[in-house]
Amino acid sequence: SHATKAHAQAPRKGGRIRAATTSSSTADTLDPAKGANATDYTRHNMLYSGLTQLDATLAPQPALAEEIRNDKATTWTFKLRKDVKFHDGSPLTPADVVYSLNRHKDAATASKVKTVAEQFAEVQASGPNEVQVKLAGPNADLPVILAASHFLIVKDGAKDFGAGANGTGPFKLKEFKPGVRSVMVRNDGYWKPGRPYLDEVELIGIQDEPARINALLSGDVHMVLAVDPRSTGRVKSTPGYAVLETKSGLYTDLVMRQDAAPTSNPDFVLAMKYLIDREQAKNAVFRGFAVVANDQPIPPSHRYYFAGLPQRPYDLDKAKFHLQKAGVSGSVPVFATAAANGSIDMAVLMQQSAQKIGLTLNVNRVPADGYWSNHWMKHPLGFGNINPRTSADQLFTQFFKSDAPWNESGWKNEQFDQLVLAARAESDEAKRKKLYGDMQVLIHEKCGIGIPVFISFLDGHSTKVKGLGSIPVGGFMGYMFAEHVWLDG
Amino acid sequence: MSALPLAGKVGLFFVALWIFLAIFGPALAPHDVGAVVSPDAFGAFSARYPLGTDYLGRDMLSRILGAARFTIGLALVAALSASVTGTTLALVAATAGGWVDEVMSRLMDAFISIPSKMLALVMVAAFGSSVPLLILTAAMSYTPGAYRIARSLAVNVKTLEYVQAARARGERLAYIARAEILPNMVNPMLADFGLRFVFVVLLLSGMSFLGLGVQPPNADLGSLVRENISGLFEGAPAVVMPAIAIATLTVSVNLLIDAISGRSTRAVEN
Amino acid sequence: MDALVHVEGLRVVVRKESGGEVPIVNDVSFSIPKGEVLALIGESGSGKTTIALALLGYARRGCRIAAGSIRIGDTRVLELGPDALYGLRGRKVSYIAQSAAAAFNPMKTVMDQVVEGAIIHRTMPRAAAEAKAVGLFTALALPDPKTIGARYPHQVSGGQLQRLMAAMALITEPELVVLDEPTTALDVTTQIEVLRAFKKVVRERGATAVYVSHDLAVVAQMADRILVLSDGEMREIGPTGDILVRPSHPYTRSLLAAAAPQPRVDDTAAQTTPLLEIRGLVAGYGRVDASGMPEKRILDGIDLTIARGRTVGVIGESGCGKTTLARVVAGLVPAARGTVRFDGEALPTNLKERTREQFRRIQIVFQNADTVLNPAHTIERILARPLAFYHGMRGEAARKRIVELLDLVKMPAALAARRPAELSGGQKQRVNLARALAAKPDLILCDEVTSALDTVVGAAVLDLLAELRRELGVSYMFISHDISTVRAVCDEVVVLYSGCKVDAGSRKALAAPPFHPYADLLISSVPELRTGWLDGLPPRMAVEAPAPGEGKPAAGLCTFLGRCPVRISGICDRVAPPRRELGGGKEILCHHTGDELEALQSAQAAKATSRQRGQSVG
Amino acid sequence: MADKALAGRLIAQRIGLGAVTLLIVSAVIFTITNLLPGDAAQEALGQSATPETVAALRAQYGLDKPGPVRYASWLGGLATGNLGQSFTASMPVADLVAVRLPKSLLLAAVTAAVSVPIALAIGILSAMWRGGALDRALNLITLSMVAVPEFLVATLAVLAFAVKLRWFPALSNAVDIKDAGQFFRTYAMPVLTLCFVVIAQMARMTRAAVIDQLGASYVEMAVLKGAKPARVALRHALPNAIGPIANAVALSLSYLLGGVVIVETIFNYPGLASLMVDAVTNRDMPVVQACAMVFCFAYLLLVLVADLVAILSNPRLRHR
Ligand SMILES: Nc1ncnc2c1ncn2[C@@H]1O[C@H](COP(=O)(O)OP(=O)(O)OP(=O)(O)O)[C@@H](O)[C@H]1O
Ligand SMILES: Nc1ncnc2c1ncn2[C@@H]1O[C@H](COP(=O)(O)OP(=O)(O)OP(=O)(O)O)[C@@H](O)[C@H]1O
Ligand SMILES: [Mg+2]
Ligand SMILES: [Mg+2]
Repeated sequence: SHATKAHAQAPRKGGRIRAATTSSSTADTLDPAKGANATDYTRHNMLYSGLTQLDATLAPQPALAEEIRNDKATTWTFKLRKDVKFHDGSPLTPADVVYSLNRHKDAATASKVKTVAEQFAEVQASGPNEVQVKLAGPNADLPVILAASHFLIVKDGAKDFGAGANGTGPFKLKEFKPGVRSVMVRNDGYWKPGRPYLDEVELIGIQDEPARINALLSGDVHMVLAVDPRSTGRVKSTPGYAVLETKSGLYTDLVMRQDAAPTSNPDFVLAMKYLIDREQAKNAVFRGFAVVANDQPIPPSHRYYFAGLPQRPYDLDKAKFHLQKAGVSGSVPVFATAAANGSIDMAVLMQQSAQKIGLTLNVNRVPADGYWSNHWMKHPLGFGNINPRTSADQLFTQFFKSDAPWNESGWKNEQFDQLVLAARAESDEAKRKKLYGDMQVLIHEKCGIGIPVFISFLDGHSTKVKGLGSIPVGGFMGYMFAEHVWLDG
Repeated sequence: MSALPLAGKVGLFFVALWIFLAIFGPALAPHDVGAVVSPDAFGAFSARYPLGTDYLGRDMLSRILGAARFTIGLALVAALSASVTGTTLALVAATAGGWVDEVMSRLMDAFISIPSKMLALVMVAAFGSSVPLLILTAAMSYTPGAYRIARSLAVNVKTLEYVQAARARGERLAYIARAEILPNMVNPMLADFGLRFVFVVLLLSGMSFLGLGVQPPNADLGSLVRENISGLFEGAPAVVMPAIAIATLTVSVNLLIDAISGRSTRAVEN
Repeated sequence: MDALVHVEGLRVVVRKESGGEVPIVNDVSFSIPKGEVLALIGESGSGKTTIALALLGYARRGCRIAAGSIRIGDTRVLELGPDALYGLRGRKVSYIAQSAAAAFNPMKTVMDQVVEGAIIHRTMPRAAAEAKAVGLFTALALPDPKTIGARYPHQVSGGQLQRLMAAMALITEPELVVLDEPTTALDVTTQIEVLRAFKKVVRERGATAVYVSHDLAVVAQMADRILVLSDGEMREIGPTGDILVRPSHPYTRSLLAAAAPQPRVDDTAAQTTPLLEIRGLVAGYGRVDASGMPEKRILDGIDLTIARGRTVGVIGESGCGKTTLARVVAGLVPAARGTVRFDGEALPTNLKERTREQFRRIQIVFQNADTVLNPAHTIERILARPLAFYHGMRGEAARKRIVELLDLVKMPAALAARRPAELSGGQKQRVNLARALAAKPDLILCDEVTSALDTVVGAAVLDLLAELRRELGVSYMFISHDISTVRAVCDEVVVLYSGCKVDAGSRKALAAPPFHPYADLLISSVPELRTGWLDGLPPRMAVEAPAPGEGKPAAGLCTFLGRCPVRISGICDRVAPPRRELGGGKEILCHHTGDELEALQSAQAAKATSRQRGQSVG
Repeated sequence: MADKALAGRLIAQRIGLGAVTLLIVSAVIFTITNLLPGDAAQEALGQSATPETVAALRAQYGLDKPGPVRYASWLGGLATGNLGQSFTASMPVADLVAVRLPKSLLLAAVTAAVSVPIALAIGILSAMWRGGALDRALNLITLSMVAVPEFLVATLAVLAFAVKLRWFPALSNAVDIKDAGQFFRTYAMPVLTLCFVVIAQMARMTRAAVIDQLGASYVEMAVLKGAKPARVALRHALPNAIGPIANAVALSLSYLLGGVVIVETIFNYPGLASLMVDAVTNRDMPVVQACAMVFCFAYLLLVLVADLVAILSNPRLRHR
């Protein structure tokens, strides 16, 4: 049951690899709850294990929990795997799990998933190696949610993560220098028999993309995250190296605030949506490593994707029509940033199309630095960038529900809210899929979000690295490559 | 100008050329700077796209022509104001001397130690991003250097006897600074300005990168190099051409300056 | 013929900004037999230095040796390639520059620079060279010859530097030595020692030399033959005696005529209302302490009065504080004690409080003409400024006035377009004077205005000053170390010695004893315009000026103590000297009474003259 | 010894002034950073920030206190040699700096060791043959060197020497360096890049300073003594030009600590500059402050040394 297609030849034990992600700073952390970027996720997935784990289809698989039961999707019971040991040798106990889940609710933890954790009404040990989670409301997606790296299990009472990391993951921490590198060595006591294959993994961050590629092609590193689409040709054409594309639900979206002029005008929103040349975005900006999207956040690869929804075309006449109907003219500022992957280029492309229908879009490039706190969702017309969420429910709850903490466009729609709740409680797959379909239609038609394309993750790697596959949470096999891959002799 | 040495003539030619392009470039550009005209990125030299195409498939010639205006305009103004401010303050400090000198020098020292990135960010945050702001920031980050050099020159000249003579004549400090000291430090300051100009040209791209200044679809030459850097490996004109543009521009400016100040020094010597 | 040096039709030109070339030395030919000293004399700017440099195959920036041939021994200098030239300079021909102070590298010890020639030309190993240098130091009568080499130039007095430079030139035993005004920058007491030293070594080593000077009296002592130049043209050449006694060329006659300056004072114009009054002045440099006393005290208790339309001479050796005195009056150096009153009212000693009118009425003509003119400005601009500044004169009027001013100081209007670096030393000095005149001042502080000038131009300048004085009632503080000039132009003379006024009196008082012992030394050191005067002088005891920084005697005591030939041990080195009024406005600072001094000095004078009669027969 | 006393006085005086300058810098930096939008708490939570989480984190970092109070307490800490605690990396600032500073110093030192001699050589040579072909050539070369954007130089270097020739590693994290050879391979390219940036300015200043001296009359005298150009330049002009040259060098070198962000990012070199840039991004003010202090201090030190060199090299100033 594994994410890897290439399981032909037998895995080989041993070897050390060096992997480079996109960033590494003093903000690097060993605390799963604080995980902020690919580097953290990757590191955490090496050091800790979660109750569940996702596969290539983003379906949850049992991990530390060997058996999961639920009652109306509200009360969940996790039966813990026996004789799992922490790196310090102590056994995994329900107390650890209870602590690991509850700490997110404590503001002092500064957990990234505090809002998600709010729904844990009660978490307690319900037996020698059983943990019971009572939810505030039904949520069939809990196992998927718990697969997120933030919910990885730490030792009961663990607070100070500056000192070291004590997890149950495939690797033990050898060295951790924030902003420099982290080195992990194989955990022989890992609970997955035979895993991991590698002796040691060194994780570094290289901000500069060309530098990252050069590091790969000069043999300094075995794997790199986030290859610029324009560099793929170069990597592929170099013997001994390959690019791995992972189609995903990652998107950079045009945010049109519903609480500010002119974007609050439904016709203006439609005009903008028709103004997006998705094919061009896909080809010019992402060199084809993207999937045309349809102004709704569920990617075609997702199991709840609603294929019946007609694709919105690039249609200047319609755009012009709606623009005039909205009665907007003159110039409108649009905010883009390097922090939102591809937003600047997309903005420029839209600017071009807008010219054709007599609308001036002033592109404001603002610093990536501090973008999320200072610009995101603060301008009528701007860009956002949303990482793939493992569960549709999570995505809708966090970004589209009227009371969503990051309701990007400030969109309020009763019907949609009810659908979200309904779907969450629904454990019949077919019905559920239908409900999610309806939500996609609503967003597509009414929400102030324009999603041009779903962006693929591109990893570059030496062909010596075997066992790589795609888990569409992110690059590097959804940041979990370390326990799957091995080095070819 | 006839007396200019060859290097000076070459410099003059390119400077003139670039100024011409800065003024008329956009008018001459075959395409809109933002227009995606070709499906393939990093296109090579071709009849349709003389300087190839950039990472989005935009016409490089048009983009460089557009960028020339920004780079030259901004860098010139910024470097000039940096040098002029620096020199003026230095003259004030040197002629006034005493605590004025002390205070100013300390402030400048402090200024030098403030990271330009932080300065830039604060500027954007405080006043939003605009071209005048970009100039201001660039100027601010290069003024202390100019000040330091100018001051040491001025202090030396000040001790010379012809300055004493002027004081004995009852001249005002302002006149002494302007007429007696300045002319004898203008050559080194010119040379210094030349280098500052180079630095500013290069700084601009960094600033735009931070989101300060020239806004898309426009760009300055440095940013052109930066945004197309991944084309470097296929030797795309999109990287090479703007780089060459920067080189010719900055080098020629310095050659010209050297020639000019060289001439006046020779005049002073014999 | 067996001449060592042969110069034929030498022609040196300078490149103009406009492109063309003008000659600064034209068709000069002469030859020097071995062991002979040829003097080049001529007015400032006549091309002396240029010729001198040409002998080393060198032309200054902007100049070019256009034609002619120079042969030294069997080397044809002008045909040598660069490498051969390196071999010639400092080996076959060596050069002693006009200003030793500038010609020594401030960063290197004297010894390094003296032996450098020998090292460059590998004439001997360093150790040997240093030994030889010490020998030369002794021969040149330098104090503690063993150790002086370890000093840096700024630790050695001007006169000593000049002699060290001689050692530098002689270290490689060159066939020809070129001395360019080696004593012009020195004061007479020092000059004498330097001349003595030069003469001695030149004689002992039988060196062949070219001696550049504009001072006939000096030349008379040094040269076997004299070449007279003006405007870069040869006027005449001949044995020293002949030239001095029966000059054939009118220009030479004018030189001689001007050599013994005529008195230029008519007491008729003299009034007695004081214009400048200095009382108990104390001033100096460096940090001032709580009591306002400067770290480095230069002037001590100076009293001095200049009446309207009168000229007061200030004489004294280099470093005694003459310039400092002028700077105090000009307001450049604050007075620590005492008062300066100008035209009845107290003169603020710091610049800020002075009125523009006060500035205008007091003008200072600085000593170092070559550093006091802004190298970036043209002569025209330099002269235009005071016109505009004080008189608001601009445009055509100003231009006319500038031409007048240049004419007043005997300079062609054409020079107005040049920059200071394109002028000769003397020319700069005159521009410097012209700038002061532009202000139409009441009091001019002349700091060595004529010492860089040849007698003719010098005389002309003195006439000019006298004329201004007659017609406009201008007063002067006339600073100089050349007593003959001072005698010629001053009504009263003040003698400074290391910051103290040691002697003061009218011009007449300066003509005959009694003098303060130092004044006596000064006066008897003035070269006279006849051959053999130098040799006739009685050998003196320690007259060596202390190098800068060397200790003065304890406070209060006579500052001249160390060098005084007539000091009374037990008194002079114990008690501070009294200030004696000798009548006729004459006063001196000495323990000796006027009569004692008179006796001593007239006797000595008698001896000297008699000896010299006995000598200069035939 | 007179020079010792003089140097002593200068140093003492400079230390005083330096302290003042540092104070100014810290105050300015502090105010500036308060002007910066967003704070450590917001940056830490990024996209997932909600008002309450932010508030909680602020309290944790002590950002809820008013600015002056924080500055005061920071100063207090500084007085007791405590640089405070980093917000983002939950460890003492001192530790962070302690890791990076030596690396930065090393890089700067190596670069200086390489670039200064080259720059001086270029400057002196072109001064000796000023106006000549060599002078023009050198001038052109040095100019072209600065004219190429730093990141381009770096990337090209990596492309050529790391990717194509495989001589050097593309990265210079400079961790676990074992032998000299490895040291060389690690530093070769960063140093090369930095030389491109700093040489030009030093070379030109040197040239100017030396030419300035070549006009002096003691130089003319040396020529008349038969000294060859090389001797004239090196033995006579150069010693007199030391002062200005030292200052130029100091200015250029001061760039080598704070100004090398690009090189540090491209070669992944863990130095102070990138630490500071990160810190700014994360609004990790204690770290920013510390770095700024270090840079300012280094700068002042360099300038002081330059002035000392100028004084001690000059006999006039040495023995008064
Ligand atoms: N570098 C130069 N460029 C142009 N003209 C020069 C230069 N040097 C000297 N001159 C001119 O050449 C003439 C002769 O100069 P030189 O120095 O030989 O005179 P001098 O006889 O030595 O005068 P002084 O007695 O004042 O030293 C002067 O008129 C001077 O203006
Ligand atoms: N700016 C200064 N700072 C310190 N000392 C100085 C300064 N200027 C002159 N002196 C010293 O003051 C003393 C008198 O200098 P001053 O120039 O007045 O002598 P002078 O009589 O003019 O000598 P000369 O005849 O050589 O011009 C000298 O010992 C000199 O070294
Ligand atoms: Mg001369
Ligand atoms: Mg003087």
